[in-house]
Amino acid sequence: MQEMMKKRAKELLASGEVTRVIGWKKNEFDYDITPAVFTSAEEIDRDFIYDDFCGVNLSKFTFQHQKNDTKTLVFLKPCDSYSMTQLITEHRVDRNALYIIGVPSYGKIDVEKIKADGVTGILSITSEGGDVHVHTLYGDKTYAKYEVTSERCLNCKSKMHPTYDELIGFEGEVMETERFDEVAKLEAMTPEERFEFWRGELSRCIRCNACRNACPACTCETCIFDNNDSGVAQKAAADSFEENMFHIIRAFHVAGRCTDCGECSRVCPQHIPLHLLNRKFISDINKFYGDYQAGAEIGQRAPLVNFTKEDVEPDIVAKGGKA
Amino acid sequence: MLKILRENLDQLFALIAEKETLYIPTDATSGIAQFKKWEAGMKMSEKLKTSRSAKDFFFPQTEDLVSFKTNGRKIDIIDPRTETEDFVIFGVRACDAKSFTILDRVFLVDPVDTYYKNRREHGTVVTLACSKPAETCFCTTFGIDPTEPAGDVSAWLTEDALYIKAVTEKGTAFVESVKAIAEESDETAVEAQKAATKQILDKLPIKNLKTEAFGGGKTETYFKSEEWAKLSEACLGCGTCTFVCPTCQCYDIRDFDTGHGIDRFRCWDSCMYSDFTKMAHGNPRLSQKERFRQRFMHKLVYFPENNEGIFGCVGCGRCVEKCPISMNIVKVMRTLAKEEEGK
Amino acid sequence: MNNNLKEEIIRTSGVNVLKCMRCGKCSGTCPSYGEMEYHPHQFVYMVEKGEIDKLMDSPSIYKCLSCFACVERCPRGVEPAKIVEAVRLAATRRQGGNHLTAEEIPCIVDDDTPGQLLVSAFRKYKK
Amino acid sequence: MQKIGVFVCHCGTNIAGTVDVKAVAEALGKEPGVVFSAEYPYMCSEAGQNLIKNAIKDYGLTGIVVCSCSPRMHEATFRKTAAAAGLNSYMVEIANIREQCSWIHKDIKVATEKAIVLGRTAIAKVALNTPLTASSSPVVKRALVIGGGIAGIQTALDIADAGYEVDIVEKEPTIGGKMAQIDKTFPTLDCAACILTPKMVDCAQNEKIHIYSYSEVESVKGFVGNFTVSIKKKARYVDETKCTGCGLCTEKCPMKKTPNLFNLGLDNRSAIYIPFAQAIPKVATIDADYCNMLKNGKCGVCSKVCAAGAIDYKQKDQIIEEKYGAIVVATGFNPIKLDGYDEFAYNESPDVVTSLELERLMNAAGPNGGTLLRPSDKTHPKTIVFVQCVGSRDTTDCGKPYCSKICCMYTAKHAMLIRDKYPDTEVYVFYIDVRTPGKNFDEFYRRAVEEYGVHYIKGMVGKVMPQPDGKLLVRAADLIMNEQVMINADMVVLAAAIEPDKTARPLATMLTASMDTNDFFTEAHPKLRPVESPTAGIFLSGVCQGPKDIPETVAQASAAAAKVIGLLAKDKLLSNPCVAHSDENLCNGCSSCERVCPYGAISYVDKEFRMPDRTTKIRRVASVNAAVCQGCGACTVACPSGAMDLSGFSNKQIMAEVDAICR
Amino acid sequence: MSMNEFKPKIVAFCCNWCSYAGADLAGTNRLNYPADVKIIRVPCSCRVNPLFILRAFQRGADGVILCGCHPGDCHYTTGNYYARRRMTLLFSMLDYLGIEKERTRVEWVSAAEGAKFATVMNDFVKTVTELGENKRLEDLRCKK
Repeated sequence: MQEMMKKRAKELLASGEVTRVIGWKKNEFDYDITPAVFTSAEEIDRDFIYDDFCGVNLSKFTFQHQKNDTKTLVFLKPCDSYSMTQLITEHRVDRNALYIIGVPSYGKIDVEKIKADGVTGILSITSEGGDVHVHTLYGDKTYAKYEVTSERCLNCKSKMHPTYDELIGFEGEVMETERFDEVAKLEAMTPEERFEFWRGELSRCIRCNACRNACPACTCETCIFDNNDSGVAQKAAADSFEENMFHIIRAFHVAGRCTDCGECSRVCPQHIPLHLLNRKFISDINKFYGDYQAGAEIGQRAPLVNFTKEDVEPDIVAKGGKA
Repeated sequence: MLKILRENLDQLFALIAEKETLYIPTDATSGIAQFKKWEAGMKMSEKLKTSRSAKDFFFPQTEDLVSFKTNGRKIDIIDPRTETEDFVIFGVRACDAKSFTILDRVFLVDPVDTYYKNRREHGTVVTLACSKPAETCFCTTFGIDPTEPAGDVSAWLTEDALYIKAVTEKGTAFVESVKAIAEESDETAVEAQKAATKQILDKLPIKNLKTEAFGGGKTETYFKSEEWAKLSEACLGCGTCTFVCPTCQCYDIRDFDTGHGIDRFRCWDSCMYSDFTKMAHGNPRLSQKERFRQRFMHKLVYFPENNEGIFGCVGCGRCVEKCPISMNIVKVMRTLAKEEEGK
Repeated sequence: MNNNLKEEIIRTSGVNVLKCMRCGKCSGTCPSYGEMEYHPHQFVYMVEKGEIDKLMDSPSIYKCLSCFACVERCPRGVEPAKIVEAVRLAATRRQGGNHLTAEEIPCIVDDDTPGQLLVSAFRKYKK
Repeated sequence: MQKIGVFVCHCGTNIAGTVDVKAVAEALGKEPGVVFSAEYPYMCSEAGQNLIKNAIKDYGLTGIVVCSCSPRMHEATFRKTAAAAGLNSYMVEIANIREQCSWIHKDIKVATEKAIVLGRTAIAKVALNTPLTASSSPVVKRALVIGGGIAGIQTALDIADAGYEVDIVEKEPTIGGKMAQIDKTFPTLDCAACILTPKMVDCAQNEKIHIYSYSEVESVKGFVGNFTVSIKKKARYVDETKCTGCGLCTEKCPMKKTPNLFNLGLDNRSAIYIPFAQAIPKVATIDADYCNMLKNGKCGVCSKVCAAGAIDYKQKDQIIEEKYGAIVVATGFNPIKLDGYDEFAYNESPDVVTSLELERLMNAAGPNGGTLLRPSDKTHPKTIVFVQCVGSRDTTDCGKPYCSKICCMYTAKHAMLIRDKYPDTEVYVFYIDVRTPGKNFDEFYRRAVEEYGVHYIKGMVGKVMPQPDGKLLVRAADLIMNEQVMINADMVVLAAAIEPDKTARPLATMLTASMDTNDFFTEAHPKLRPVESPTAGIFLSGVCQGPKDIPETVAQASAAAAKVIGLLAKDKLLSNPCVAHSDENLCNGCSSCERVCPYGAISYVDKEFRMPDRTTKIRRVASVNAAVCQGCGACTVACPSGAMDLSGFSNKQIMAEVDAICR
Repeated sequence: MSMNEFKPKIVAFCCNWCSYAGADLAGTNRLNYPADVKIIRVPCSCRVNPLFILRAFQRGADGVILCGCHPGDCHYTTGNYYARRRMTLLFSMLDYLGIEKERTRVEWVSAAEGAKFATVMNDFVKTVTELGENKRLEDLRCKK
């Protein structure tokens, strides 16, 4: 796969069809991957990588590095492709300036899961078939891949690429998932339990803004939380209220636009399950207004800028979600 | 050196907590360690380090500086400062312990930051030697010996016992206070652990990172480097690296309107944020590249220039682990040093 | 009025009988109309009223050819033939025992035949 | 810092009876920013207003708060007071301490406390008010009516009658629309042409009315009071100014096999044609698809016979740009295509016709000169079956979910006319419901049944089967007899559902007027503003807004005209200054605001921005047309970046109010 | 503070065209409801940003109610439909975070429904009073 991608990237660069390539770059450790812009075959040969650790969603990176006077090749996993489609819908990227190659993703490894298992001193990780071998200073360990696959990949919503110019590998399908199970579990708790749960999680927030800055839906020119003129700007959560406020509004602003790519949870240094907030909105939208997948198609009308006359009333919440 | 059996750790904690507030690293729900106020039954984390550094104890993320209260058209000024209670932080690693001395150089020099000083004076730091360093560790690069941590009291945890040794005066008092449940011991077990750890340190992947290329006087060398653009390319501009960093010390002062008046507080700032050093006229750092450069130039050049060659990094590896796009000081140092070498 | 049975018919057929506006196009189009005691539009109405037993006992439901003309022409998408099928199914269940096992079907069916047509036909002719 | 004045009204005892007004004035006087505070028995009285005016002048007030009755009562009064004293009228806030305080609370202490809170909330808001000026825009005293059917004609006549210029744009060569094709009208049975053609002539003769026939709207720019519309005059290859409408060309034209669209293709006409005798404008048009001269360059007969020299084969489409103050949409309807209904054999047998086709078959100017003959063999039909609700109230893909409203009545009319003229003809009407609300409507229907012996059968036709002998076997249900009936008919008439004209959808996009899922234009309010589109300056007339019959259409047409006249009568439009505005530096151009705007007030422009790193970047940003925005604020919440805000109800103002209440 | 003395702070956002007029009508008809309710006039229910609701809780409100025209009767035709979706999702999220769902409410009150306005407010104040002080979404700094 990686070799085919490199080959195509070099071909397209050589033909002049594109002048830049956006992909993943390898680093110090097997598991740390950086998104990068490549402009030459040498760079691609040296640094380009596509493996089970390339979890970074390139759509946000592409958004930040877009250039409209030249064409850029960007490799997108299914998740990234949904995010990109949403960005195109919102006129945040110029589709014409992109040459999109869809690449499959067979589930990305979450190194935090390995570390959470007490493994440290990792010198290398190799993924072979269904096994993941971890070589460390303190001994070796092998995991079945599913054990260390990231939560978002285990609950993959789709292996399709809503937007692409060409595909490498076969096009996948929309998947049946159990991604709302965690949400349902929380919904089944008492309000007191939920309050305790979220307080426990959100109180760890250090307001580093990684969730926001990594999110492909958060592309505001200036975020209201950074805008001193908005009246709600915060730089640090000086009170537990502000922790709640930031996360509620962050999720609300991407409600109906969030494609559930899971970057927010991936980047959180404090391991706050932020995707459970976004998924709550997705689950509610599906339940109240019919199934909707953001980024499934260019030009979709997001549920929060839409309505039907028969929409459920807000008191559905007081009635416990039952109309 | 005192020895306290592992099974007596709870007893030790209880003993400390009787007199002072005690903080220990403990595991949070989703698999990260954090310092928490000790309560009966709380277990110490087995993890190498907490995901946030220990700087919070002396330099918390937010801190009220002064309040203004309005009463009709009258404004009262309220100073919220009170004498801090004594507290103990237990289980600080060598890197974080070193970071306090770096922060001291910022906050305790004239003009002294009384808020910081107040906390620093009342805190007792009990460090804990490392025995299982992670692949992201590179404290040795900055001359730190993780087997011989500083602080007020140094401690070593072996299979069966905790060994403690006072380092400072404050530490002596602390050791004295826990003598009841300890026994005198020689250093054999500790030495054995140190030797074993040192062997591992030799195998760490980043052990060969060198600081020679950096230090005061190198501003001209690196400021205009071509490499910054590429290094900062993927930077999201989030504050993760700065907020998990034990030595980052920038803060912003803000006002909060409570409805009854104003709370003036300070909170950590991050040089990665687009509004960092934004002033009335605008922002002298125009792009992420410049902000990114600031962070590393500060740690590697400006700080040592003003502080007798001491670097603003302790090699704890948190930024290496936490950066969402895997960019960190290690890569910056390697890239710049290589470029310099190549010239 | 048999509400349980009504629920069952509505559930198995998946038909919303309340969509019917009583135009009678189903009956106007039904080729078996003359042989029926109750007619397609009445099927729908009887389900709405919960008069399932009456319907189930009537030979009319076996007169339906499952030609789906009523489904095709209904302006409201009510699908009366599916109701008939559901009532037949309920009748079969009530009698107990299936008259054809699933394994027997593949060898006697050619690939192009719609499955539901066969199943309906079997139910009809086993009478 | 604002200098705020507070004025507490006693309203006699209405307020002072339960609120300690002195205490309120005193407490509010201590609020930050307040430099003057007073109470007075009747603030709205002349003396009270003078008190305010003097305080504004004496204390140099920059904002005032009046604690009094509901702003719905006297906000306008106090705004004028402020303006009279030289203070911007939007620097006034009202604290409603009567309806929402003194009148609902009995305890003086409680009511006084609440009044103070309401007062300080208003102070907090007014401190953030900014002077606003209603922008005014001139009104072009000319209206455009799109569609020249009875709706458009009536609207145009009424507007012209009030003395304003009106242009009618009609896509066909003549105005008249569907009504011109109809034979008789219910429930009076007078001939449609007899009542329509005089109105058409009025249009043609009215100096204020200009008809662009054979023309279409190409683009619309601008906003209420000031639209710029491009109209495409399609080439008709005849100079309208020269043609006398003598009709000699149509007689001499050799291409006689051109389908006569006016008769719905039931007969033929020549390639150069005048749609019907009373056409307005009465000028010929060449059908380019059939004219041999235009297709092959051979012929030229019409040019030779035309004494006026009006024929111009080289004519091109012409674009005319015109300015209007108001636009009326009267695009009308068409019967739906019946391709999806195989069961009625419409495409199989010529003797299965739609009701509109029947109108032509029965019309004296129709293909058979008014004698009802079967299209297939030109014999008198002896049995005719009418089928109601063909495609109406049909939730499948080929139909329409709504009731077409007019079919019940015109079918009764057809049945009655046939029975009257040909008493030996049996007429069956298959219906689901007969809907006859309307003056003299039910009586009309009963006459068809009782006097004319039309057979009304409750039930629907399931299938129409053409027989080898030319008959049509109709199978239907008779739900009341509970039997299936078979009728051997000579003709079947289908009451096809009506749908908005296909040109309506693109037009709606040009006008940024909203439409429902069925492509009917949406009215600004279903009850209170039924002839206006939510987009200011766009009005609705006739079936484009929903199915309706002629009297209703005419009524709505006149109503729309009244609204237009009301608008054109103004010299300039003062717009509400409390409208949305977008901060371009914050705008992402994501279109969220545009999607929730009910008025189409938001558009996007690409703008060049100087970035912090001194590069420039072109970004798509929203821009609000203040003349069109009505100030609802939907966009302000849809906007994730907070770029959109609403003057008069800004985010900061509302948050300040929240803060003041919760303090 | 004992429960009997607890006076909740209630912020009511009312749309100018229906609900604010409904509140006026309640006043005109002298229909009593607790003084704890303070009304903020907004042009339309769709003007109410979730931020305002959170802000109210931050500043010490114990309940927030949003009143607008009945669906289908919006002065701006569609505003309350958007408000309905926004509030449904926001309330659901607050509930998900364990914040008492009884503290937030949306009611459709027409200009003619003065009696309904008073009934709704009486009921809402009662519900919030029973819940007691807002603790889960408070900002301690604002309570000093």
